Amino acid sequence: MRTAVRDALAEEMRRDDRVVLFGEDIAAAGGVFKATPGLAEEFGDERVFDTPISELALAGAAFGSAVTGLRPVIEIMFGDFMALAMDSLVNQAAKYWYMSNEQAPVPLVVRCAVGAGGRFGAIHSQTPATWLQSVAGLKIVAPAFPDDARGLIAAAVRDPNPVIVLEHKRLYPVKGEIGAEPVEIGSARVVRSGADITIVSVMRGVHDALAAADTLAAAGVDAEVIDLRSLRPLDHATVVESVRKTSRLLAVEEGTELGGWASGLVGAVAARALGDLDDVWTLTTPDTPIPYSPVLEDAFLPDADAIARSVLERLAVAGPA
Amino acid sequence: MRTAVRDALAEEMRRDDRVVLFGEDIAAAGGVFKATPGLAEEFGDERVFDTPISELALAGAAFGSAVTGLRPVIEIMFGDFMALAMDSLVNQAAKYWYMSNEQAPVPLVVRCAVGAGGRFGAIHSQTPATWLQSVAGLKIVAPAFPDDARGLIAAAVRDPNPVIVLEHKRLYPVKGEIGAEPVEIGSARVVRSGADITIVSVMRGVHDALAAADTLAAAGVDAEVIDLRSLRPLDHATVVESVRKTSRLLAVEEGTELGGWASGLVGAVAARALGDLDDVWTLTTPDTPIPYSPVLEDAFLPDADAIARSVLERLAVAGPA
Amino acid sequence: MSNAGGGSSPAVAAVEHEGLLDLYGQMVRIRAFEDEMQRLFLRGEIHGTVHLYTGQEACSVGVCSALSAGDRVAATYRGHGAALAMGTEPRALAAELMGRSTGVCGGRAGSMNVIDLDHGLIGCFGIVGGSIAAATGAGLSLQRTGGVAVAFFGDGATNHGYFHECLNFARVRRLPVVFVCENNLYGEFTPMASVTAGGDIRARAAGYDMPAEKVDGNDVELVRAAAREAVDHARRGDGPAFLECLTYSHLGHSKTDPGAYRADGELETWMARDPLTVASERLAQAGMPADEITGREAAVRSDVQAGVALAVADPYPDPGDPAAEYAQ
Amino acid sequence: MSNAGGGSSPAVAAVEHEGLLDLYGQMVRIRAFEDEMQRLFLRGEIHGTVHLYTGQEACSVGVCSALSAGDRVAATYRGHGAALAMGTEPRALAAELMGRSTGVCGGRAGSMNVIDLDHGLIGCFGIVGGSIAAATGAGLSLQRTGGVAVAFFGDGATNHGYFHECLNFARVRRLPVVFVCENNLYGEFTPMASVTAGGDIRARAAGYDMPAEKVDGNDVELVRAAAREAVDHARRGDGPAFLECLTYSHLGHSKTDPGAYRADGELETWMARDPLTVASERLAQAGMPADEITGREAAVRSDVQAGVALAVADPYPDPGDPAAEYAQ
Ligand SMILES: Cc1ncc(C[n+]2csc(CCOP(=O)(O)OP(=O)(O)O)c2C)c(N)n1
Ligand SMILES: Cc1ncc(C[n+]2csc(CCOP(=O)(O)OP(=O)(O)O)c2C)c(N)n1
Ligand SMILES: [Mg+2]
Ligand SMILES: [Mg+2]
Repeated sequence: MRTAVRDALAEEMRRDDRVVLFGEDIAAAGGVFKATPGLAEEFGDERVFDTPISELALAGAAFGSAVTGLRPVIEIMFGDFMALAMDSLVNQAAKYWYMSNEQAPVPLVVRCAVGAGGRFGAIHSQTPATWLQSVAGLKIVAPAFPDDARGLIAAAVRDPNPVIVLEHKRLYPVKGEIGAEPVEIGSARVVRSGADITIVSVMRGVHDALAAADTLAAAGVDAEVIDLRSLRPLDHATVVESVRKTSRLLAVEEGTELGGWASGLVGAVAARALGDLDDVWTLTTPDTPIPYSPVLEDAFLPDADAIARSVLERLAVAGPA
Repeated sequence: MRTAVRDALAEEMRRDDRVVLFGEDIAAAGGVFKATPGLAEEFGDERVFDTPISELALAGAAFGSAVTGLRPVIEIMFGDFMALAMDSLVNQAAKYWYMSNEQAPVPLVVRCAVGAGGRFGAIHSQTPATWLQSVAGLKIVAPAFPDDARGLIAAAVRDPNPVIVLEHKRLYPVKGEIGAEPVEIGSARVVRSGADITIVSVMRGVHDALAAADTLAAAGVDAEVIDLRSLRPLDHATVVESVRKTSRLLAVEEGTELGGWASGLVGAVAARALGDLDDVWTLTTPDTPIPYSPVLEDAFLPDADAIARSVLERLAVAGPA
Repeated sequence: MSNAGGGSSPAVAAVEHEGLLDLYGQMVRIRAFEDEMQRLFLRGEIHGTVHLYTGQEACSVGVCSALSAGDRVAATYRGHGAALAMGTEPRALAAELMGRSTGVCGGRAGSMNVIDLDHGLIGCFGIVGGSIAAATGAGLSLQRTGGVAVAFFGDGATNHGYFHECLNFARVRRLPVVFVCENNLYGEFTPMASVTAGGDIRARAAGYDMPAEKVDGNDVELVRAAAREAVDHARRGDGPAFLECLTYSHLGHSKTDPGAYRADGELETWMARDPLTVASERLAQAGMPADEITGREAAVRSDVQAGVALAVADPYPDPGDPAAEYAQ
Repeated sequence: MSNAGGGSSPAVAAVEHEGLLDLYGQMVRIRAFEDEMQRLFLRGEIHGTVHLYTGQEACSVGVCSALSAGDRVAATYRGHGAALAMGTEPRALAAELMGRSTGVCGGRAGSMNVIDLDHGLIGCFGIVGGSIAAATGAGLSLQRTGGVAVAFFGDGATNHGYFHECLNFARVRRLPVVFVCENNLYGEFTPMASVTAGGDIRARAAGYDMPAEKVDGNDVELVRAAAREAVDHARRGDGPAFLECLTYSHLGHSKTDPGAYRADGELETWMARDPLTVASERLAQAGMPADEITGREAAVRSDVQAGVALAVADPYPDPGDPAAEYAQ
């Protein structure tokens, strides 16, 4: 996945010299997650540079440069720090295209490393998707596989308006084939088809759902797994189409039920296809900050086991598939 | 409502001298929405003071003082500026009680004026509830009536952990009786009972829903209206109980469908009571920033008419009540 | 920089006061516009709130007169002055404030958020400090084109994180940005001195290792001269520069301002130093015939009034289907 | 402030170097602890990442030795030194880093977020600048009790909005806060000089109109002396004070740091100025018998090792039902 990220950025920078990269420790050091090594060497300090620890300025400079001709890609090192960058993203970048009556687009990309499971504790493990999912004018992509990472980053850089790219820490080591084509932002993908239940997730959750689907298959339950890939816009249609077939929906989120995207997705699907649904629910984290201790963190996160167990329990209660 | 806010603050300050108030233009000027006049005079500069325009410092100072013995109440003038205060709220205040293994609570309150309809444009009209609703460790209250404003603010100030108080701009002029008792945070209230459909909202939306219920009554539809009063924690039980009776749920939000609390509520209710539901949906805003022009803003916001129309249309499609 | 006014002969004055009549005309344009807006606000044609620029005209007129085509400006919610100084049409600006479809942003933005890229105005920013960030970012783009970005902001903004982070960022990246603080002594209703440690904004900026000047912000010629130096510095590739303009808002913070916080006599002192009066008296002293000065004033005023009158008659936008029309 | 070291007689030295052996012992405690943590990290007992304090011991030991009961400290993700200097038990700290139930936060927090209010540690803050905000807020509380709040932070934090807003806030409210910048020349892997306009952190702080000193952060006596002045200033009600301690992190930024960014010879230069060596040599010069010094070192080291050994054997917490157990 690391390679996919770097390759996507390098390729877009070669295609378009308006693309510039800046962030904390991304140039000389190649990023703390090693997602940008070699780019400073290839493109020089004018196009790839390290900044002070100044998230307000980072986001603001991205906005200001995007509306005046550049196509900045910034890195907010950990998604948790997005709270510091949020004002410019929400109150400047997301609003500009609309508010200006479409005088100028705002082609900027914010990459950040998100997610728990790395034993980084409560403030280096969050996924800021839910902080931003309600903000009209933003797009949020969340790849689960290297080829989608590459394709979504390419699409993000070419997009006329602001895109947040969430990169899950536990996925950086994932290997896989990498295509060269951009992936349409806002299109979900059915990554496993099945007849009995639809399991929807993003990023690491997709891998867990796929593993759970194997377990479930052994237990005679045929799960369809959907990778949303994008949380804003969100491809409700693909999910609705799936539940019309399976009649059951489970959304798995590495985050709380309350205020999470999973409940919102269930609500949106219920509003569109209530009559087709036999069961819907979410599997989320406890309603606490993310614990540090490995035993606590492991228990906290919904994993493949928890998904399979949840499905089996729910089906037992609701009757056999 | 203004009086309710001020009285609640004054009363809590009299009860407990650890309560202090600070924010931009809240002391000498009594707040730009005139919610805090006279407090500086009564309690003096030590307890009520104006700050520089420094939202990071405001939120940070609230946190630091709350974990060392004070009970700060800060004002973030417009909810839109919450994006600037968010880091300390999310990454310090919300995490501390849990992360410290409950060494010390974080009794702080953040008040802010929210909501559209005042012709303040896209960045002075937002409701930051959805930015924060997923943050474990925070509470968010959103009164619709003066007595709830008073009771919820009293409860917020006495609460051991951080509470965000949303005050809707269009409700400041609302008059009504004011009780003296705190209102339990996290308890919804059935403000109109009815048999055919449950309409859920907060703040201004509750007033719109009540007006729509009158229209609907004339059309033969008996609507139950629930005021959530609190968006975190959220009283799913009261809503579930209601829909078990009415079998229909409409959540009305001054915000987008995607990432909004309304869809999340529908999802959570569907997960708990799918079998009891004949129809569920949300009425939200278009997926754009909030427009300034009065004609655009009026068309943008879901109002009483839109609610009544939406219910009648939906019932017609879904069959008569 | 010194005040070049005084009793010089008309010929000399014409050189010394190069273009002063035009600067005066531009200030009158802003003043006349704000007079109209105040009227329209009271008539209920402008909604929400409005932050008038009356009294501060010399700042944006002086600074913008030092700019070239291709330069960019970011201003605040108190941005009508900057917009007009950059060339936004009074009709389009007034229409925006009234939420009309002919508004420079189609009525979507409103007074606090005016954007007019065709005239080099990146925008007016409703978040204190937002203009500083926008101009800093624009500096990154303009570094490639030889352009200069200007940020206007108030004294209150200098206590904000955006100020600190962006001045530092601009300096370490040597960006062509001119930071212009219009110090009008108050942030909303709070006196600058009570919330600004040290009390010296210029010195703060100098701390970021950039040239920093303080000028009489009611003297358009002094502002222009200082702005030229700052702009030249930035355009040369020497990095950002800073300018503090000391000025005063005649009408207080916004349309809901009681003004009660002002010291007795303060307003009167500043009214006597009205930037329009400073300029017109200087023109007169330099030998400009009175009717030329008043003639310019009258022409500009009637031009503004005509534009505003058209705007008042302009239609509101059709809400249509907002989501469908808005292709993201 | 000047270095009082040199060839004075033991009796004089005892006064001049009041308590230096204890300060040395405290520094050794931190050093020994970090040595253990490095070992445990490599053994996989500490998870995620860890930011060691090795090389900077004189800063927190010197500053904390100037504090009184009731004072409060906020530190960073590189906070083991501050925690130990405030009195956190090595066992409880090590257990926290290993995620054990006996950890000072029950294993919930981890290295970057240690909190130990019983010992006056408001917390270690994983967000750069967070410690500055926390201490500023604590200043509001302590203004009532006569206490002083200390914020430790790095050079990198001085470019952050928190730095600017909080120093200004603390000054205009005259809060009893001492801001201590441990300038170790790098923020992660980025050299301070390349991202800090002006390059003079002390001068930046002085710009907020507060006393600001710069000291050799590897000389614990100099740090203590400067901290005492700053703390006195704050406690007297004269408002915040600032202290820049020049120091160096022997082990780089964190456990994943390649250290490749350092100039040749830089590490060696600083190793020669190891704060423990500076202190032990001064003790020796002042006539302290060598076995007293090494005896103290050995005692402290074995004490730390014993505590850590207990922690290694401590149990992990029982996840139980997290939501149910966590009463908000
Ligand atoms: C981040 C932020 N905080 C608060 C406000 C509310 N507000 C609008 S203008 C203003 C005062 C600004 O003062 P100053 O910077 O001196 O500019 P002036 O209004 O005097 O031109 C405040 C506090 C805001 N718009 N943005
Ligand atoms: C707001 C924020 N941005 C970025 C980071 C990532 N980060 C952690 S430590 C660090 C460098 C801090 O440098 P400095 O302040 O000099 O402290 P040092 O690590 O040298 O002790 C960075 C960038 C963070 N934790 N918080
Ligand atoms: Mg001002
Ligand atoms: Mg450092």
